[in-house]
Amino acid sequence: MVTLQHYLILSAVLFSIGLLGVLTRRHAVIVLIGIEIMLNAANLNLIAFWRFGPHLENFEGLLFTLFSIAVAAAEASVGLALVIAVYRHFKTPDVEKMNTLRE
Amino acid sequence: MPDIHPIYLVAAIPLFPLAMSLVIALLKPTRGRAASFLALLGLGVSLVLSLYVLKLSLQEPGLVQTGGFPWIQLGPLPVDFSVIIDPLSASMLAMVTFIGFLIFFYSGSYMADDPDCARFFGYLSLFAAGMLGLVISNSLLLLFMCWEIVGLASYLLIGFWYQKPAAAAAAKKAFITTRIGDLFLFIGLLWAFKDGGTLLFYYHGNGLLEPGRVAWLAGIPAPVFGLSVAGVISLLIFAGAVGKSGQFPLHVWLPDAMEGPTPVSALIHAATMVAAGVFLVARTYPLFVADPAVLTVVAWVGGFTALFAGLVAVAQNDLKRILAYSTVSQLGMMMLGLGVGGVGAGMFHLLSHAFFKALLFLAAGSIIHGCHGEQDIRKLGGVARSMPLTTVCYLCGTFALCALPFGSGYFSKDEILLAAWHNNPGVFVLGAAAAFCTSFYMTRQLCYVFPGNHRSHAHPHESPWRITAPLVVLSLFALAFGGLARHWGILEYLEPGFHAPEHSSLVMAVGLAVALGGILAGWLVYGRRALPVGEPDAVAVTLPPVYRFLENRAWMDELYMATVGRIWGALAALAVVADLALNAVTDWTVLSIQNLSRTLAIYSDRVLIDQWGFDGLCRAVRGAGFLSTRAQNGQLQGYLRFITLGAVALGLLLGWALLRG
Amino acid sequence: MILDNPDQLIVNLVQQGLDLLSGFPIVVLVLCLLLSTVPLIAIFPACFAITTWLERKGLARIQNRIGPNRAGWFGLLQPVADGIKMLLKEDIVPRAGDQLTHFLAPVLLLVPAFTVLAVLPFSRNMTPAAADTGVILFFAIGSVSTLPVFLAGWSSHNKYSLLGGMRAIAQMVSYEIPLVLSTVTVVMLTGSLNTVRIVEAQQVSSWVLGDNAALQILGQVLKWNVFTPWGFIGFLIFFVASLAEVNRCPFDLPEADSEIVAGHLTEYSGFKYALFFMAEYISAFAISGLAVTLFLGGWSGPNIRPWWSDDPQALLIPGFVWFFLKMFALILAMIWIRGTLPRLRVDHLMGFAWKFLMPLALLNIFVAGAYYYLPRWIGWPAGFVVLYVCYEWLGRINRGSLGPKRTYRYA
Amino acid sequence: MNAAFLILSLLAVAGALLAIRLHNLVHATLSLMFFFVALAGLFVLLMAEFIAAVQILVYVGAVGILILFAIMLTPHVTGENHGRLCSRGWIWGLAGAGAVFLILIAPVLLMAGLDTPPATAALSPSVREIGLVLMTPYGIALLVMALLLTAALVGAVVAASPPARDKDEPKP
Repeated sequence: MVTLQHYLILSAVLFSIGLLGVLTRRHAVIVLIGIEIMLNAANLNLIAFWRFGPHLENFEGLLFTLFSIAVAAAEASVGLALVIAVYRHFKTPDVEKMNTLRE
Repeated sequence: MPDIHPIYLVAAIPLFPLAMSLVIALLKPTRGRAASFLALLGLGVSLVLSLYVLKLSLQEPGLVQTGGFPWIQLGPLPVDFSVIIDPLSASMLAMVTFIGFLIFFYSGSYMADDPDCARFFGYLSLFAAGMLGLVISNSLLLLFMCWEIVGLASYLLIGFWYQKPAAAAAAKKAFITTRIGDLFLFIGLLWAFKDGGTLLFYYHGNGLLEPGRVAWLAGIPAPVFGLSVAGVISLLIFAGAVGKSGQFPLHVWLPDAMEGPTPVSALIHAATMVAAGVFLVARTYPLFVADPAVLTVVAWVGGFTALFAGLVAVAQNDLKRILAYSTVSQLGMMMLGLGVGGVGAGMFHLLSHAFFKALLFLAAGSIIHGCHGEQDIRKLGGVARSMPLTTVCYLCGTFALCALPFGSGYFSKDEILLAAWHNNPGVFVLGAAAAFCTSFYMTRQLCYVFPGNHRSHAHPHESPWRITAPLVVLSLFALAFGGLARHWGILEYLEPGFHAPEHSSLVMAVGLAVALGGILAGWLVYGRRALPVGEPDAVAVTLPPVYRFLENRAWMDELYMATVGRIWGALAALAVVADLALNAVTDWTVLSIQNLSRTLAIYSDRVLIDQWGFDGLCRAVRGAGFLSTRAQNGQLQGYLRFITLGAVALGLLLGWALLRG
Repeated sequence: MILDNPDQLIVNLVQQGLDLLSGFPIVVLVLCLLLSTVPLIAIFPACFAITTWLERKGLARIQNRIGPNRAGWFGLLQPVADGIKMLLKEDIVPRAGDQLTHFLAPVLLLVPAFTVLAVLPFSRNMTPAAADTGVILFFAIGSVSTLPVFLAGWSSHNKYSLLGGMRAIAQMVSYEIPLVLSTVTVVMLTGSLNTVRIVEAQQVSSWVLGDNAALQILGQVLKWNVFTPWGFIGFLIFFVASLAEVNRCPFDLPEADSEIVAGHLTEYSGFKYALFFMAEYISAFAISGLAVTLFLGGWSGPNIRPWWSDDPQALLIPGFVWFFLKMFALILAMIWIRGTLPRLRVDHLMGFAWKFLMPLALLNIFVAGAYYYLPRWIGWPAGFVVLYVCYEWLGRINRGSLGPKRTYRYA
Repeated sequence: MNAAFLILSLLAVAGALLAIRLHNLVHATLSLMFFFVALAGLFVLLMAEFIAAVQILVYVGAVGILILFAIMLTPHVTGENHGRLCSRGWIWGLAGAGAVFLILIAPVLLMAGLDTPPATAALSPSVREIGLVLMTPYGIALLVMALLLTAALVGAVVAASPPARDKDEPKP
């Protein structure tokens, strides 16, 4: 039987993988990929708590996830636009080299 | 029409101008005629509906009907959109659409040569929609939204000729100044929602303005001024009205707003929008009544504004600016009326003022139009000969404004003065003095503009019929409206349960005396002989300091520059100083460390060559610097790792707290 | 009697067959799975074969040629010949290309193309997956098909391919917006995302269940969404956007042969190429099927009750006949358009989606909302008038972005 | 049920790991898409069909494609990302991620009552029910979301559009 514990472990693993990507990768796009993975892991958590929680009829987890997906879509679009803008400025997608605030 | 519930009609009234503003914005008609036709069409439908609603309301004077639908749910509290029919909204609807229609008609000719005519009518329609929505709204939130739409339209229209720097600055000034009042209004709104639990005015006995809820609000003590919550909310609402209606000390934007096209001045900054503040107070009057102290504040602010603006108007030379100060003064009069006499007196003066002030502005526009854009009264003159029809209309407007017997202003101002006499003699004195000023500056203006010869080289000519026709219609109203409305019992209609204060011949005599006295004084000072070009003003000759004080509008703008502007500047300067100081400190630290290490290095070089102290000290200093720069290295992921560290620390703390129990 | 309801003949036969096996639930389960997938996998490739022949014949007639006429009667065996040829061809993979994704792309493209067929109601009780989220599921899975097209272009390591892939992404993402917005009207007025409910809402059930044959026929036709103002405009938007969504002419820029060889298909040959080809056609079937479901009444059509039957639900002509007839009518329209219209320029393509179709679809939503609340006799003409005015107005606004009118001296 | 969960979770973990591990950016994005799809499958297992559909529509159909588009607009058209994959100090990142993992996993393993079977629901909630809840008590959140998306749209356009050039300069 699959229980809440399994889902929580899975989402913890996924979240950590995403965090690892954010913290250790040089390429800005992979950093964004890591953020997406983290957001999805959080969504999984929300849905799992809703499914195993006592109030199935309230849909709170579902709606929260829905909003979080919308926010994530906005975040991805702005994030990628920033990656492009930053690339145009620094001529590199490497986050290590984006270390100045001026020219 | 009879089978449609009137509430739907009322809700539809603002939609027509709104739709037309959208259509004009989308179609962008290149010909001004098409845009003016569309705008007139939209407002015309609204006018017909409004008159129908007014008829319904007049047939059944006590009629109050509301209707709406829930918009959003905030926790347990619904926020509704709702509209209302009652005498207040019905009379305002009819006034706004009627005057608006005439002014739209007038603008069609006045603005015909402007290349941006379509934009003008789009804004104007938007304004009409906002104003009508404001009038019919039964919810403080909807009212606030329309209030802001109206403010936006006013901003856009003042800055309509945005190429002129003065117009752009005036638009900004109007927007920002009214925003101060709006902030207070918004706080009041939130407070009303918090303590009142609803934003609807009337809702089956549970509305904000209905006796039960008012008594409840009046029973809660507020943490400020020793007022009740009802008092504080009404004070905040009044602050909003002060901003919108140009009351002292937020009146500074209104005279500057005359930079907009003249029809805009007539419609927005004389007849309707600036009256919105007065209307708001009249609408929320039950809250004001709950705490009498607030009404006293309203009366005094109104009375002071009336006198102050009237005095300032005496020393202005711009045709429209004099009228603008006159508007401020009359708005103060309305507030005074609300403060001492109740809804009936204030609203009656609002309605009659709307007619004659719109008339005066439109006639002024006609004069300016005929004199090729000349606005300085010292350079105008002899208009009576070249523009006879406009002159007659202007005289009608002046007749009403000066409250001469049987004009519109006579009846409404008389009510206010009578109420003031009975309730608050101090304010009565202010009001009477303001009335004197009114007659005086109007006479001064007439003496400059109409008799004699032209003082400049322009050749004035009478305006076309599309401009003069609205003037004639409005003249009839300016002359007859007050008397007829009083005769038919407008006060009882506007304020059910109104009982007229005891009639006093003394008050009547005083009112007549100040009106005639002002005219007489004006005639003695200015009217006895022709005023030649370039001669200094008679008042300026006899009372130079007073004149200078008034000419510069009591230095209010300079005062604001010196206080608010100065404070802002000081804050900015302080920030610069702080920045420099910080820089100096850091520079000094770095330099001293550098110097210290250098001296030490030299010293050790000489004395303790190749000793551990030399290398060690340098390395320690470098290391410390290195460590501190490492924290600010611009490495994104470095920061992220620190954030992670923080998150881990928080997690551990949480776990520790949980384990502790 | 099983012949009482010819419409449900197949369904009832299957049901009785499964009833015989009710002792073996696992067998029933497997059979159910097979029965809802195998027909799709069998029928639609067959339709694909017929359509290739139809298209070549039709185009040939439009261009005053004869078309395939060697293999079989009227060239009917041409698809078979083509298939054999494709199978026997050498499969070439560019050496610099990405081997894995090059192989994965055609396979991945087929998956969504077939999967979306599952939500289409082919007839009463013949919906492979009657999900509550039907329409959104269709678009969700359909949106995946952008990815393999891009992968095909990218993995070929060829600039024409890559350009084709990029064009495909831009085009498909842009046209998905008017596509979905035009469906919103139907979903809004039906109050359901379920495709079966949407089809049922397009029938006047009291007339269909009644005894009057004329009313039965009318009841199955009159309430189609395409006969309402919003439905008509919605259908047009949907159809145009679906042309772009499946890269059909005049929106076939990703594979524009005069500009970028064959776009993302340049480096494909043999059977992989055939798979692409098939996936494209099956997507076209699927999206036409959805258009039929949403706007053209789905399986309902001018139909009467068989005279020998007492069952009020019975229908003489099976629903799927109507469904396929309407679907093929749309496919023929696509072929006709391909034979008639030249290809768009790429900036016009984007401008058309964002500046014309999207605003029109948004306005359409408002019109649909007003239509719902107004009495029919006002809403119907007023809707058409408003939408026509909007159409003209958008056209006038967009005329500026077309550039100066070109003249061709010798053409 | 068990097998489906196992397969999908393995797919998800593998997809996520490959997404941050692969050198080739396009391959990484592709495996991210597999991760998204696997997660949608898990949502279906959790009876959130609608969310699964939205997940595929938004993540696979839009976000993934957007990432590919962004990669194509940077110099890595071939997707090859030569050179070091990891940034300097990656070991600290690894330690941080490990620590976060431990903190997340500890309560899951230690707390009681997490291994209860789910409450039995006959069906996943219908779209109509979700829609009603979304429009009434969550109406204000929906409005805020609309505002946010509009702001994001404008922000993305502004951020990604090239800096304005001078009017005098001729257009390329």
